[in-house]
Amino acid sequence: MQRFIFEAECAAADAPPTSVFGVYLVGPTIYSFGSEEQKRRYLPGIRSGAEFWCQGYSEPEAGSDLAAVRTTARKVEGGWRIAGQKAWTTEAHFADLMICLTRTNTAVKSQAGLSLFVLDMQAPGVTITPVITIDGAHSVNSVFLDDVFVPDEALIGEVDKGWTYAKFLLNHERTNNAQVHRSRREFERLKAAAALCIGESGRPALDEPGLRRRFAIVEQKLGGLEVTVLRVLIDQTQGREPGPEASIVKIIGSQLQQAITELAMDVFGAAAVVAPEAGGGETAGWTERHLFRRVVTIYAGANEIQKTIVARSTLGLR
Amino acid sequence: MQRFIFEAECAAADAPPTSVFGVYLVGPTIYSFGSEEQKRRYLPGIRSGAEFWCQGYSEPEAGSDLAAVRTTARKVEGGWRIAGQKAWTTEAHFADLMICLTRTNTAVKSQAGLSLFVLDMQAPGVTITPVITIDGAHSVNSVFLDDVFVPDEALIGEVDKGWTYAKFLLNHERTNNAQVHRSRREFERLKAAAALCIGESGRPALDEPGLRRRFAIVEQKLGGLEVTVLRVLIDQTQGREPGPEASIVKIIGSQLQQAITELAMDVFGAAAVVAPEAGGGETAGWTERHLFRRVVTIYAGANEIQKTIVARSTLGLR
Amino acid sequence: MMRRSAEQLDDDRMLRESARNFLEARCAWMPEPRSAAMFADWHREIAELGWFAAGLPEELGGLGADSFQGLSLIEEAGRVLLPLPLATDILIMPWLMRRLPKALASLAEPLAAGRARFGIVREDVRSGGLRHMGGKLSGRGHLSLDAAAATHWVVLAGMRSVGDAALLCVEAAGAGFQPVRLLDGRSGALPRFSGSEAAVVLATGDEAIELAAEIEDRAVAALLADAYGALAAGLALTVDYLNQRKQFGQSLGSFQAVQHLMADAFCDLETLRSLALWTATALTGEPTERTRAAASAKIALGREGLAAASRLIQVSGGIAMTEDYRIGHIYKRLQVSAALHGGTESHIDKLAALSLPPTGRNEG
Amino acid sequence: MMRRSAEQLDDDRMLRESARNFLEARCAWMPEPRSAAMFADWHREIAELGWFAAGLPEELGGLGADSFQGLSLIEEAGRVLLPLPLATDILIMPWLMRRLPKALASLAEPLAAGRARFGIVREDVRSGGLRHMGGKLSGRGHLSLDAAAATHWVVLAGMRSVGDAALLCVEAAGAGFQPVRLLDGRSGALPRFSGSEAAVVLATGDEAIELAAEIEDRAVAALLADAYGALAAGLALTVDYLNQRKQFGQSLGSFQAVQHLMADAFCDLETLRSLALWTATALTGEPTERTRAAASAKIALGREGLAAASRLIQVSGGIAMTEDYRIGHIYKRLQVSAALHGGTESHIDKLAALSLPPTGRNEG
Repeated sequence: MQRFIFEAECAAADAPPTSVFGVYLVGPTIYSFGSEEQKRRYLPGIRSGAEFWCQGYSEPEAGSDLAAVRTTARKVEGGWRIAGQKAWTTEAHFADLMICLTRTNTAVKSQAGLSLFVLDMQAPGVTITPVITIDGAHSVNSVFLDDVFVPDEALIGEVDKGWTYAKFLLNHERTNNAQVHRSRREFERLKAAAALCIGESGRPALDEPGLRRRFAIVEQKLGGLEVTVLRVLIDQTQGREPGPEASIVKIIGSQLQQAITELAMDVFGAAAVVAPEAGGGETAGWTERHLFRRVVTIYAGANEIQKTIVARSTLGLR
Repeated sequence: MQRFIFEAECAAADAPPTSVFGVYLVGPTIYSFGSEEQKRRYLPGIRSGAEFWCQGYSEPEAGSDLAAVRTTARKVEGGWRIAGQKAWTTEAHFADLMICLTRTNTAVKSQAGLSLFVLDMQAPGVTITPVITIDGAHSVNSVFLDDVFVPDEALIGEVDKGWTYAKFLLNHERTNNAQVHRSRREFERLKAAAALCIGESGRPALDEPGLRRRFAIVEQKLGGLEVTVLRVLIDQTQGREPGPEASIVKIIGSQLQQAITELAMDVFGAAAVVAPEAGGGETAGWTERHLFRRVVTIYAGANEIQKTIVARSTLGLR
Repeated sequence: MMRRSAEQLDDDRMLRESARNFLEARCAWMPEPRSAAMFADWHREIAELGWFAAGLPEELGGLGADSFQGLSLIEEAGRVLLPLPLATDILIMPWLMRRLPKALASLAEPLAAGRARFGIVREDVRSGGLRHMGGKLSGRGHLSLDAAAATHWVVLAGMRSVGDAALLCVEAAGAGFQPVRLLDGRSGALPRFSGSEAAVVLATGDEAIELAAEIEDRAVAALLADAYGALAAGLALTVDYLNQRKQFGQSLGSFQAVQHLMADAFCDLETLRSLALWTATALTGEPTERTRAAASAKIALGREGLAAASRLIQVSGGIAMTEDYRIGHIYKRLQVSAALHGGTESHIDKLAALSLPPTGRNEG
Repeated sequence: MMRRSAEQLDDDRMLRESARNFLEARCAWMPEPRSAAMFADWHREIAELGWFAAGLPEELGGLGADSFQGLSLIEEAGRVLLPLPLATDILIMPWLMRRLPKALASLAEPLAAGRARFGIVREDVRSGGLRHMGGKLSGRGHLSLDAAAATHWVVLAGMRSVGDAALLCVEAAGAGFQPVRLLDGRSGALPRFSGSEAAVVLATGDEAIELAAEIEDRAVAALLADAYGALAAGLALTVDYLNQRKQFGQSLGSFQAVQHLMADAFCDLETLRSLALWTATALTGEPTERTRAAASAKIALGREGLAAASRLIQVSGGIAMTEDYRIGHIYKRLQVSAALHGGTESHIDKLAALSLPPTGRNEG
């Protein structure tokens, strides 16, 4: 709840987003499952922002299906050797540490036999290759792990229990992925821009009836999502962990994030398809955001996966 | 192609729809698979409209899944005894004859082991029970078949080959189910009504910007469907049977049929939720059509089934 | 809603449970229409349960229950598709009596006892609106869900201008209406006034407009609670059906396409619920926020609500097309609700006007 | 299109196959941007293949090919996301030269040979439009896909009133523009006029308005052919990918949710195709029908087209988010096309005006 208000204020003030992986994902995992030593070592750096984290879950063959993780950790004297490839690793090129999901037991299949490690991005054997995304920008990477050594203390919780911890982390990610504050802020900025921007007919874009209607519908859906997120948070403050209903806010939130930039493209018209170095001004950032925004229905458990979870876990269909 | 023009003219003149099952479904089936004797006996009555047909495919446990048909035909001296229950039988209470899908081989499963018969609705053992639908009307029925005797000549084509014939019939039904002429006619009538009808704000409904936009989008989709149906018909005139692409016109056509009556509900507003005996006037018929219209995405192979067919057969996904 | 005390939450739960028990025992849904005698019995029993008294302030003999409790009763009634309109007597009149005690106090005890029943009459712009001039009321009212069975009408006249605005109370016995049967089997009325009706003026001018706006928003809140109840019950029914019914050798509920349609329906339902909760909270707040919430909720009823009901029909297949199955009736009830108190498109216009910045354009 | 002779159909097929062979051999899509020298080579080779001559009438040295053939070349170029704009030289100029032989005949041979290249400049109402007064052209043009590389510009000025309307031909060498890089990596231009450009008047008044309307509709037909080509190739690529790629132990293509998204994409694609075909047919027909077809098609590009591309991204997952994979580029190309020659919302307005009966309202 406090986080909801904190984020609402941050978004309204256009503060740069805090490091998502550290504060919202790694922090809670270490806090919940890490050793006392790990808490002492890592939590202060997360809180202060001194250490930057990335998330080593996805792999080329394991996107929404984490059970297919192939990166292995092999027990050696005093620690483990990690080998494999991580994909879609956001901000790996800025990160000091990775929370890394690996297979420690190749005998068992699927979810069992996975473990979580803390991995130093400066360690020998770590190679980061940039992946340029649809928006022409570099924020995600492939990370190659070539027999990277991690000490025994790098293991989080117990061996082969990584799936339990990862699921916990993914649930956190989903709630966070509703992105309701960012959407509200973006939407208010879009409204203000649309009131000034002249549409194709020569009227302000916000006077075009079709656009007005679409703005109103986004307003309605965003209003609904804001309350739904609050409902989830109230559940949390009453001591419950985010449950399957968190999947709804990810589905609706991601659709809404896309609806907002789609609307922006129609508000700005031709100006929005001119690449940034030439455009600038009111459309600055919208175009790239719009392109990259296609990812939100794919990552952190594609919406199709989320719907299956809702149907099976929440509704009990079988 | 001639049929396309014929139907366009019929719809434009508000002619009552011709008997769908006889002319478009049973006729082609008997023409293609029936014996010479069957053609002589039944085709003239279909052409003249002297005999009215119903379709006995669906059953309580076999809606979109015809392989689950349980009605059996048991070989007896000089013919067959048919026993079981047919569901969703449109106009059975007016029909002279039924084209009846039955299981003749209970040893094999699913599609194999089905046969098609012509069944006289006046025969002993036929009981028709009306089913009142969501619109409060009676057009569909349950038909109970209590050891109904049909002679050997009633079998269409070969024993246990009924699935092949039924599939042929369903393909015809799908093309027909695009209902593009009916949609065009309905839509033009709705436009005319909306130009006169006063909306909630006191302006003509057709001046409400939200409704104008929705009209334009239906116009665009309907225009697209008209051409798609023409494309399918051109394929047919070039000697090809309606193939899997016919599934698209059913999907799009059914969505459009629903979009038109949904639009009508918003055009007429409160007047449309007043039941017909009191309402009348411009809304007459729209409300019941709107309610019953929910069936078009369900019957003749639910749209979900159609999409699976498109994905597998047309696109080759596996 | 958002932050209720543990005690309040306990009260809420008990109220809801007793309402559900009563409704399921006495008013369980069935496809056949019920008799007028049955309606009268129900209304009497509901009055005895204290549903109409609950929201009245203590000085008028009530319990001072808040809107949440009233809305939860209405939601429960929605679950069984109760054909009896309760919203005005539960959610609107107790509040209006608190706002206008002088004019309405004498009707509080009859309301609580179920002897007085109220109906809301809005003006119908399509047929020229309602005018109150020189003490005479003339014109036609919009389709009203509760005017037919009411003893008193609360009439919203001339609300398009401050000079004409008048909120009135009219004895139904002296007023005329055309009874109509609604799409979902409920009864409605198209009121009309000839100038001879005895009308008590409750408020005029700005005050009338403010009260009318709140009446409309409360009516929307009630429609939403009703729709949510109906849909939530329908969703549960559908889950059971899908897990039972087999096709192609599997339960229907195991098909991914069916699961995703149901997930979509659930998202729709939760959006509806969230906006209903926001509206409920906003009833005690600042008028612009309240109306923005209500407009959002009403749009959700027309869009997400009808979409959810359509999806329930789609996944259920043929059975949902029959008059004997509950899902079709839920769809029809929502269709009626979507048309009452302003249609979806007009609420979209309203929300646009309330939430978009001005552009300096000239409105036609 | 609808009813072509067997001979025509054979011609069509051969033309399309040779175009596809050339484009796949020489201009196959790759993620890296190409050099200006490469563009010049391609343009020369395409001229040698006779693509620009094909549509010219025989008396101007052409083959008299019809719009269908031109559109099939543009569709094939769309399949490889050719970054070279061809539509004006293939589909618009040959037709315009036939319509205005006197003024334009001398440019026919240079067009056919690839020495003359044309760009369309529309006025940009947002920045005050284009005026042609006293022989001087002033104002700003809308974003143009082909003006940057053109030798000649066809300028549509003052088209909002008969008195101001002028269709002009301007030598690009003397005219200024701001070069811009487009979202999808192609180049564009924002033309501007200072009054000193040498402009030949091709038509004025009603004739200019009629010609401009047809130019716009032809430009839309070309955008649609391009979009259809791009999407059809993308759909085929995606089917292959989904059948190969495994998740949860099955091929992605075997999941019902994925199958249904692809079926939806296919429905979108076929709607786009049907409206593209209608527009192509209507190019030779009556102006109102032609513009109605083109408006419908343009709406389909912005709605069904972008929806289909989004669905292809969704089912492909992460890979489609990378710059190295073709599907994202298809999405970007369609996004650019949707913004050119009138956005989706303005075509919705246009289609409403063209297809709805009058109501006697006063337009603001």
